[in-house]
Amino acid sequence: MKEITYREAINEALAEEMTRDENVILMGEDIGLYGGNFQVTKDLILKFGDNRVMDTPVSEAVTAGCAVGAAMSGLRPVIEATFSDFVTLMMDNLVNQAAKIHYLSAGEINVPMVLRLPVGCGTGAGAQHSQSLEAWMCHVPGLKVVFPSNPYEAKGLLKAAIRDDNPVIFCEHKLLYPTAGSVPEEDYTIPLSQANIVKKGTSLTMIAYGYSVQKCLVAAMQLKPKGIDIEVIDLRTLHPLDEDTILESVKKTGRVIIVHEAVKTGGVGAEISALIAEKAFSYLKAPILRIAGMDIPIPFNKTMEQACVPQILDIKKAAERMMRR
Amino acid sequence: MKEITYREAINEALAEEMTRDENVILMGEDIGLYGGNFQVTKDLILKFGDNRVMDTPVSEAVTAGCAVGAAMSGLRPVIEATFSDFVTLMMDNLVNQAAKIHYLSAGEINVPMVLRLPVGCGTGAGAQHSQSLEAWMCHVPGLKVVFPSNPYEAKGLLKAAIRDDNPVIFCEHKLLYPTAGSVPEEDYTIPLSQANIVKKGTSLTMIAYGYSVQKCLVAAMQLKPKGIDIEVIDLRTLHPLDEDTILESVKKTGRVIIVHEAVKTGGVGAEISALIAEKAFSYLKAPILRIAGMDIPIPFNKTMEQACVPQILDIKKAAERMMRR
Amino acid sequence: MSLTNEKIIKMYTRMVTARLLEEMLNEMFNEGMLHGTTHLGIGQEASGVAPCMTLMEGDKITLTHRNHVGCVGIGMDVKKILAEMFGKETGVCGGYGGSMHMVDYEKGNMFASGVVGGGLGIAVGAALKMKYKGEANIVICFIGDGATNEGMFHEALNLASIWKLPIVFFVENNGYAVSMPTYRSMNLQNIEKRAESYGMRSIIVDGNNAIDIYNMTFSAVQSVREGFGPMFIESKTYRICGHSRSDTEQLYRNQKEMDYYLAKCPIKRLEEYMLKNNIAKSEMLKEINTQVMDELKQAVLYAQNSLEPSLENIGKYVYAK
Amino acid sequence: MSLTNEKIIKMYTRMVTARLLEEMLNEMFNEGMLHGTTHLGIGQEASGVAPCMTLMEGDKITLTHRNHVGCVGIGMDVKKILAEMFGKETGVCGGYGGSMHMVDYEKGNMFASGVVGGGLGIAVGAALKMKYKGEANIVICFIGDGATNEGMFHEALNLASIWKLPIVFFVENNGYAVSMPTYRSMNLQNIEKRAESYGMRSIIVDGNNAIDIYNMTFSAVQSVREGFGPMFIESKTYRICGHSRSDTEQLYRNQKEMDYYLAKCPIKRLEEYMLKNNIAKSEMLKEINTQVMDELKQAVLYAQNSLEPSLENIGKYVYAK
Ligand SMILES: Cc1ncc(C[n+]2csc(CCOP(=O)(O)OP(=O)(O)O)c2C)c(N)n1
Ligand SMILES: Cc1ncc(C[n+]2csc(CCOP(=O)(O)OP(=O)(O)O)c2C)c(N)n1
Ligand SMILES: [Mg+2]
Ligand SMILES: [Mg+2]
Repeated sequence: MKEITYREAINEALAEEMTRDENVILMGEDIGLYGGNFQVTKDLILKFGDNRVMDTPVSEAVTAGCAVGAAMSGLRPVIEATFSDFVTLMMDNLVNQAAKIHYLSAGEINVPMVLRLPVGCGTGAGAQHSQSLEAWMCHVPGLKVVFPSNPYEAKGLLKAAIRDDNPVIFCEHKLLYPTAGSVPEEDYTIPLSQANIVKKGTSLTMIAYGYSVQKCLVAAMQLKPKGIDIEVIDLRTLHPLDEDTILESVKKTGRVIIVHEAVKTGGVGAEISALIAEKAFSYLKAPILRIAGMDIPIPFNKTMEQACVPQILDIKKAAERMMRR
Repeated sequence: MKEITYREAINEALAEEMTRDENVILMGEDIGLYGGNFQVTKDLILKFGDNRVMDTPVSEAVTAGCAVGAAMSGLRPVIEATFSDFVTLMMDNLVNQAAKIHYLSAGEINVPMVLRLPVGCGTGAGAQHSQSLEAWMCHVPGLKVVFPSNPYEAKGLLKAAIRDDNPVIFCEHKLLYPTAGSVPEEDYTIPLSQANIVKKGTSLTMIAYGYSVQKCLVAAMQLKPKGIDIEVIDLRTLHPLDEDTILESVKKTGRVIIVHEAVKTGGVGAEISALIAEKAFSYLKAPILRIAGMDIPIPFNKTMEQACVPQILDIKKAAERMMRR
Repeated sequence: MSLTNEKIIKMYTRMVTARLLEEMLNEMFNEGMLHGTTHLGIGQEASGVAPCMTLMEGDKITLTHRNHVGCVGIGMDVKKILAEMFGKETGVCGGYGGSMHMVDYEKGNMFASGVVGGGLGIAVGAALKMKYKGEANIVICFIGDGATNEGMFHEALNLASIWKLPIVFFVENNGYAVSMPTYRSMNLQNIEKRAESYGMRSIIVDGNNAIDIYNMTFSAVQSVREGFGPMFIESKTYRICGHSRSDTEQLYRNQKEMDYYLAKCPIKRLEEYMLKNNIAKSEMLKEINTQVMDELKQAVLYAQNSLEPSLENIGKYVYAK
Repeated sequence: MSLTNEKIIKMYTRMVTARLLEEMLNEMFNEGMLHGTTHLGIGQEASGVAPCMTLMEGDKITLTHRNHVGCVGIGMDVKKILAEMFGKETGVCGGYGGSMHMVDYEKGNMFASGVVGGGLGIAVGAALKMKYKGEANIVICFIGDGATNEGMFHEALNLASIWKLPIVFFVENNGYAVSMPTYRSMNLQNIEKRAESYGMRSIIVDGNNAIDIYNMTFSAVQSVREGFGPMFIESKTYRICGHSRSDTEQLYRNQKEMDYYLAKCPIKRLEEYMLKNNIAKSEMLKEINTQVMDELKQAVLYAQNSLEPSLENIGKYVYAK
């Protein structure tokens, strides 16, 4: 094992997959010499050359479209959007092309591509550079959506995503990039659509993904002395969901809090809540809570920016309130 | 009162609002002489001229963007996408511009525009021309989303949408266009964010919108003789939701089935279910069910196309099952 | 690969196949035999077929909502095309796709996208793979005049140009995007002009003259194949039929214009050329027409007798395993 | 509205204000006094200010992520700009927007979009309203070289052209889109060429020469105002500072190139012009610099002393009432 950052973990996953399979290529804005907007692809152009690490013009739509066509032809393109907010410019190619071509060709054609999206707020970048839009993608059959919560997860999940034969949206939280964690020396992957119980517990189930997992873990640790024993599930893959792990945990604890940074209304938490309300209803001891982003654009002002997404204190309070019921 | 079709009701709403307010203009592909892809804007160009009914090139992105700019400047543009599937090409202008400008200008600038979207399957138009993508828009603070279920609703809601000072996504189900209903002779509007109980009932609450409301009503009528007395709620506005009407009904009946044609995972039904599971949990007598579109692209084959969205029989079966519990 | 008589006859046969197929589809729609909608390419047979005749094994094309002519042009099986129109399991998309999404990867048709401009990125990506792998193949990306007003057009041509990809953008300018005449949708005499924005070479061809299209596309394809970077071809043609099934009134154009183009029918013109240059006698042409008609009738029977896809498989192809 | 001495002095003052403001911002970021990120326009003061000087009451501009120079150019209050940088209630966006979204409708700045190309549609829509209402106003849409590779650029220019809208697309070609040099992002000598794709008139200006920019933009604006349809201006300039706060290494360019452009500093050049043509004496220029600096220091104090927006209002402006 070694300690590396989330950013490095992603960089390593890319490098190792590119070494393993010459069909893996990278495309995106400033991913070459510049190293990527968040320095995730640093030095890869030196290792693999500019025919495998390709700077694109500011043309998100065709970058996505080109990835679709290359993937249909047998390559395994991994593309980067500079901010997940610009997925708005790629939607047609993702939703109407990438997600549907396997189906429309009755299984003949695969579209093995990965779109890497830096997600989330906390950097003061304002309303157009801070959104968490992953819920849209989870509403699109044919797409897979992955969101790792730490370096180990990031590396293993990205490798699995690259090897997957479907279009995968790979979300990365910007605030996680500099955070470090242990990662094995040897090659490993983490299967998609398999959630992870990061902390066992009996009092209530917290379901989260990405950066929120870290916050839930801290909250859980801080609540332990108070006799609240929280089970924390890291979803890892948001679509298609690992229903079994979720439902089993809920059946055990009977209490659920779902946590994410994305806007509450219509977020991934809604789907998870609905899933539970349909399939584990009789096990529930309390209302299902969602602690999620406020229904507002992300404000620039720092205090407001922090206030509009769940912080550890919000999560703790919600858990305590729920246990008091 | 008079009998007109959903298509005519929308046409009348447009004509009346254009007569009332010269700031109302229309833009879209083939909306002029051609009368619109679904003939909704028929003859409006003859009445109002081509400076108010403007054919656009096949350029969805700038059509949306142009509407944003015109709306910021004081016009009230109503634009049409030929199929809601092409909203994929407008997402940036809707989400990153239209929805955020009022907020980013601290309330100084309004964006009073309407985007009309023909939604849904049943016409054999295939996977890229049959989707129901309204859930995406409900995940965007700053946008409003409306989906009328009959001619009366269509006319009153569209007029309200045009008079609203926010960007409104106005969904129209293609299969409703030729269906007729009673509409008052005189001017009227239906307030946004106000749901409508179309049928009172005590056994269970069905929550639906658009074409699905019609299906629920038939199901409810057919189940009445069996002693199942269904309350049918037409959401009308999907975002922001009328929480009160939903919660009150659920508190009364204790049973909920949510019906929509959009893909189940991450659909509007998830949000409604989550809302109820959080705020009316203790009133529930049964799991919250969602009867929704299958998690697949819409297939061309007619039998499959019908099978992949809820039909009256599916709704009835679900209600009967729920009542047997 | 010059234009041998044999090839001309093959091209002619495919153009006739496309025409008769589409006339048949039109009738079947009118009789309510088919579900959904369709966009016919009647009048555009030279534009759709001739470029395909210049291709070799491993080359690819991408098509649009108006794709039947191209499907026939690239040599797809009419039985499977018709079966797809009927939504049958034996169709090219197994019944999942329908008229707008005909695909046959092996035959070279990567995908037909019903989103205007939807094929542009795909075509660029396919060309990228060919260049990356050092293959001698090329892509022809078919689009309409209307599609050249989409943002994707701009981005795709620019990317293809700066990356020097082996791709030909073949624009079938048929005068209209639904009801919008090309001259109203852009402030330009020739769409070809747009290639200059990308530093891309371009030519204009008479889109109703199969021989010319073949020859000019052939040399364009050759130069692209040799690595000189992408090319742009504007093929000036005309849509004889309505835009789609629902385009009945056609108030946006007049009979005079239609008559003018009816007289320029690409099939008639190719027949005249073949007769004049002794490539075929009129009996042979008749024979071809008869044979094609027989084949199509067989194909309709095949389609009708094919099975519906099994409902059980409705979700089978959402994800690759 | 010819270029009077008074106007030149005003233009100079604004250019100096922009420069000193941005140098100050840069320092404050380095000292950790400011949250978020920013994109400075140091070196582009002529390009950003001169076009604004040609405008009259009711005209509008749209800006980009790199908008401070334009904000000063259009006459926005530096106090409110700085307050916005500090996220304060008194900021132009009430603290909701930040560096990338400066807006002041009354002053003429409709919106600054941080999405590259995000202002294009908005500008076109504003111009549509002016034409529809028969107003004598026009819009200047500022964008960068990188933005001309976005699909929106293509669609917006085409629409403006076929609708003959009163709009000037002013491209500040500063040589780079982040690390991507313009010559690598397109196969073109001059971006100006792209205007031809839309049948749009175009000119190239020396983006570091304020007088030239003013004069040429002024005549373009006049002709647009008179109803002759949109125009396109490519202003060749250079970004002296890094792309954004995080662009530190700048491996993508070399010192020689930077030195070349440093020597072409638009402010120095305007000073030389003013001195040579007796528009101002060097004492006056010094005086202006001192005054501007004072004003900016005051503005910083104002910003620092302003209140944070109230947390209660965090959701107040999501919807208009
Ligand atoms: C993105 C998108 N916008 C609108 C449509 C509706 N539509 C279908 S075909 C068409 C016209 C396309 O014109 P052109 O590219 O010239 O092709 P043609 O139909 O003439 O073959 C339009 C607007 C669509 N399918 N996709
Ligand atoms: C749609 C979109 N893509 C990518 C980015 C990230 N980004 C910010 S500025 C920039 C470069 C823009 O270049 P240009 O238009 O030349 O403007 P400049 O920065 O040179 O002023 C990029 C790629 C963005 N903000 N928006
Ligand atoms: Mg056309
Ligand atoms: Mg630039």
